[in-house]
Amino acid sequence: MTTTGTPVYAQLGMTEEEYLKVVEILGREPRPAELAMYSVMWSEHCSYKSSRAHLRRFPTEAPWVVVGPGENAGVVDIGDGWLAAIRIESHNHPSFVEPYQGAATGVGGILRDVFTMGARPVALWDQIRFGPLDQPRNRYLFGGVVSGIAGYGNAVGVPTVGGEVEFDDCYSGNPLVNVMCLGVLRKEQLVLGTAGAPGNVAVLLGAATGRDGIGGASVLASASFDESATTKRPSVQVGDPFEEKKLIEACLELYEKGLVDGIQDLGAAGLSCATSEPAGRAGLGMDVDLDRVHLRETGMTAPEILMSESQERMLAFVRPEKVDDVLEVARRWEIDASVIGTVRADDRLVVTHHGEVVADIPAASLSGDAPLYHRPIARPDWIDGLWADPYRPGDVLVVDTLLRLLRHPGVGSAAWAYEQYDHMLFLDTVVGPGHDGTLLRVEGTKKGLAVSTDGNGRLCLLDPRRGASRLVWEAALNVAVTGARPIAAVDNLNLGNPEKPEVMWQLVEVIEGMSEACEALGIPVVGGNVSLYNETDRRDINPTPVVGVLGLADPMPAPPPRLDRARPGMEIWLIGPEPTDNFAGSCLERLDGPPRGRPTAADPEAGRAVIEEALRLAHVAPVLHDVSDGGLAVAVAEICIASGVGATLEVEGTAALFGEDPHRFVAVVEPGWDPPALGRRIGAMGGDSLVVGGERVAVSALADAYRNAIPEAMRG
Amino acid sequence: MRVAVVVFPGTNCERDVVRALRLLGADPELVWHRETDLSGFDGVVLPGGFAHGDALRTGAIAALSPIMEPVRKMAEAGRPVLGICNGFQILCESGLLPGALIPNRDLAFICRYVEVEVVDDTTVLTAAAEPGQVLRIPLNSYEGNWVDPSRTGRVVVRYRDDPNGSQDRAAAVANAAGNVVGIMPHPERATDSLLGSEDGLVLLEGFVCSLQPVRA
Amino acid sequence: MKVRVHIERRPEIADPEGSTVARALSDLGFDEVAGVRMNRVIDLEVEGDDPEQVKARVAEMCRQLLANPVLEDFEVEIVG
Amino acid sequence: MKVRVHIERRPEIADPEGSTVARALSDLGFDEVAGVRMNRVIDLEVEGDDPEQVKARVAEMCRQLLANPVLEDFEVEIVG
Ligand SMILES: Nc1ncnc2c1ncn2[C@@H]1O[C@H](COP(=O)(O)OP(=O)(O)O)[C@@H](O)[C@H]1O
Ligand SMILES: [Mg+2]
Repeated sequence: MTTTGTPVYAQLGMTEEEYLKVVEILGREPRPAELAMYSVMWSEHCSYKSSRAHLRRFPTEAPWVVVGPGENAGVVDIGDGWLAAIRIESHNHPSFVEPYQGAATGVGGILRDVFTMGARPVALWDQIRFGPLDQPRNRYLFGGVVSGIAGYGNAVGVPTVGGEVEFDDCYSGNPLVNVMCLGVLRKEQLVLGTAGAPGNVAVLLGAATGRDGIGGASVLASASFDESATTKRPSVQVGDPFEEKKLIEACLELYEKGLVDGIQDLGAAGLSCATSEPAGRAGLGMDVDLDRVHLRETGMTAPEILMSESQERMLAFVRPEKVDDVLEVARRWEIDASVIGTVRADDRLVVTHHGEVVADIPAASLSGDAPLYHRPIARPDWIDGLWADPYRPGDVLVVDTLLRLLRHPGVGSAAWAYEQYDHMLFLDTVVGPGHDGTLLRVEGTKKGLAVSTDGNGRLCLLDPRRGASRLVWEAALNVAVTGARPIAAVDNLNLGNPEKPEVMWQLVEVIEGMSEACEALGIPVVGGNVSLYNETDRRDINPTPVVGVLGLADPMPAPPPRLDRARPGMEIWLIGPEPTDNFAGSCLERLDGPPRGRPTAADPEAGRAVIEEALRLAHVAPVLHDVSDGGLAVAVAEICIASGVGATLEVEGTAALFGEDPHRFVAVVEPGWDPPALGRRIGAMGGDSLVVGGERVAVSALADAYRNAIPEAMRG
Repeated sequence: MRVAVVVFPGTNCERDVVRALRLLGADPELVWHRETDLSGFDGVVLPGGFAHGDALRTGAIAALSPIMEPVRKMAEAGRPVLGICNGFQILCESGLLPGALIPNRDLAFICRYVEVEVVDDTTVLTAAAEPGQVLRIPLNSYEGNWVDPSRTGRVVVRYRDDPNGSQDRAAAVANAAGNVVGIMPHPERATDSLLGSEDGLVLLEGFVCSLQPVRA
Repeated sequence: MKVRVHIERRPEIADPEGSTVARALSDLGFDEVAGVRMNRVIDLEVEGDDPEQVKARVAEMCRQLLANPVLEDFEVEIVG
Repeated sequence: MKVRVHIERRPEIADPEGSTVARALSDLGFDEVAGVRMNRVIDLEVEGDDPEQVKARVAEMCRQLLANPVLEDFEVEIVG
């Protein structure tokens, strides 16, 4: 089976060994459609073949976990009959090819992962990383991605309530676009991605199938970029938020009326995945008739239909007697629906096209028998050199340093991005973008759900284990300062080429660090995503895991702490351990040059104590703000800017002001309060300037630097 | 007081509007855009969102929906008709309000609080407000830039600064009779101090008060 | 029959997209650009044999939906 | 010189807006419409005397900014 000398399996990105494994499973040479299905399902993106063995390390259990990793989204019990569903996903490679559509379809995909579970999606977050904005190409990518997220999220009608924006050289040829979605549902509405029982009918709902992304997301995200990437582009997927909105409402009605046994979204690997996975999970098979799939283009071949990554499609599994009701719901919401198959009692997935069998394979083998690699792992030798040579800033000019930090697009306000996102829809965003964690109220209850996501490629480059652990602690504290107790984590592991032993080492270390922190916090990992091959011209990105922590506030503090609630006369307190003079991976170090040194490790005992204190103070203090990027000076400046009030800080020294050691937060309180054991008073609010270390700067100057950081950089 | 809250495919603020109207004691009900009858309703709201995905022009396809016939009849009968954001766009496209809405001057979606000033209190939306009253309300739109070559629109609420290039800084526009009003910022999003502002209440109150049956 | 509809924004109506593109072009060093207007073309595949009749029907579509008389003028052209 | 740029979405790329408009037309009773694609036209006023040179410059503008090469094809025409 060769065309231009290269065997077809190789053109589809398969190795010879993998091909031989298919032959072994089938006991014969695969038909073209079968080969297509195995190739997409066994791609890195869909099969996690390099990472799967290591992901088992994550703690995934807790009494409140309803659905852990393995389904479309993780689901946790938040009490009184309510569940929360959460998932994070990357769209890095598609966003590089076409930033608007890449980001837009990323949003569409993560929404489907959540409403597949029976949940109404209530909020989105985006974590996006680009090369420096002094390069026009990076401005184009950043602008395109933000409009793509806005264009899709706003129109589909789910608020985008937070996220992260970061800039670093290592993302210039490979931006990172991660998106996360939270959904809420009643217990009895939970639906799983299962085919249910033999005789069930498979109904394909939503957009027509075209040649979008053939060999797209899955193959694209499983190979590196090089010069030829621009010429070998698959046909780009185009998102249609209007179709998705109708699909959400139609599916929620199907669940409410109990019309489906199971449902699966069509994402990467399209129909191949949506038919085989639910059948495999149920231990069953399926007959699929491709002639009944509603198509957008003529002349599509069976492999094309099976691999198509057309957006806004769902496959519902329905008892025969309920099919008419399902079609009626679809008709009312003005979406297309086709009956395309029937669940079989045996384990075969049998696909026909033009009356001919084009595939006849064990359904479970597409995911169950996927290759599992134990790739070589090696600690990079350059890391000791970095550790040996830490950055030592000595004394710095406080105001000048503070302004330079605030002007950095990675530290300055992200309002340029989030003011393009509708973050207020649904009237539940109690603490929105621009604060630490996002806090959403759960309508009809006294509960609040808080979410924070954190990533930091510099920390994780220097020490992937310590770095990843600190991300979990930081996200957990961000959630706690809104008054919510951390209950679960999701993660998106963005790394380089796993065929390099150093990258595999980073992967394993990151997983270890995250696992340690989650165990210390007692929170399970309920889902995630792995994005490998983030490299350009052989240069890997910094290992950039992104951690999302979900917290539950019950009851929610009303009003909760917010950055804009500080008033003149209030006292400023700092809670948490004294900082060391370690600047490895910090923003101050970034002003000076590349990362070096070894970051401070998290301290689980201190971390837990500080989180408990935050949970208590959230019901008392008008402002709680965690100390992270840029250290204490930036944290206090952000409070001054948001509240429009000056402050006097009785703190001196570079480490105390700009150090980023973990487990610290600022509380702004009325004088005469009941002081916490872990805290000390460091100043007071008042006036219209920030006074610190014998220097003074107007709040308006701080605000200017902070608010103009990104707009200025975008003007080029 | 029964209020029809119309849902087009792609509408997304309908539940928020229902929540806010309930807060004020009205009795809102979701009505699908294919309905052809609104008898029994005292007023109608076209909520925000992206009806028909904003295909072609924002509001263009929705303006031809079956529901717009009874909406037109209500408007002609002097009943309160309110369009918020996308609803404003639909009212313009259907000719119930003059002008049209085009993309924001800076070509970016805007989601933030803006300050607006009530300049005319003789409409169903502004009946409970004072002229000169300043309100802080979220703006949330891409096509919020109102143009009216005919210059027949009555501007009833004005932006204090100029966020999007709208003609006469118009944030809300009424027909001559004052019973049909379109507003670009979202009063229903400013109905709870926990979320940042209650300034939208005075507008929705005016609307709810105007629902009283007209004397024959 | 292939029908092309040109929809042109009336000259007196502002064109924020056009101005933004004009600015971006000059930022890129294309100083010779004196003005930009962004317009739409809608390509339709319409069944029918009589070009005049098809044209009339499409003009009707324009009046009802495709063009907004407040903002736009339209022109219908049979292209194949 | 008046230059017109036609920008057309590649045929294999989905056009959700076109499909929505097609559906709306059929709802209005225009059953003869078999397909709709939404495209763009950009009208530029460009300074210059040599049509070939102007055309080349505008093609360069298309490559750099006006058209999205991943999704669209473009064509430059001197119209006056
Ligand atoms: N880094 C990770 N940590 C925990 N779970 C993960 C991780 N990566 C993937 N998973 C889980 O593996 C499952 C399969 O993921 P994936 O194939 O990407 O799902 P989908 O097909 O819905 O995109 C999901 O349940 C996901 O949560
Ligand atoms: Mg999925």
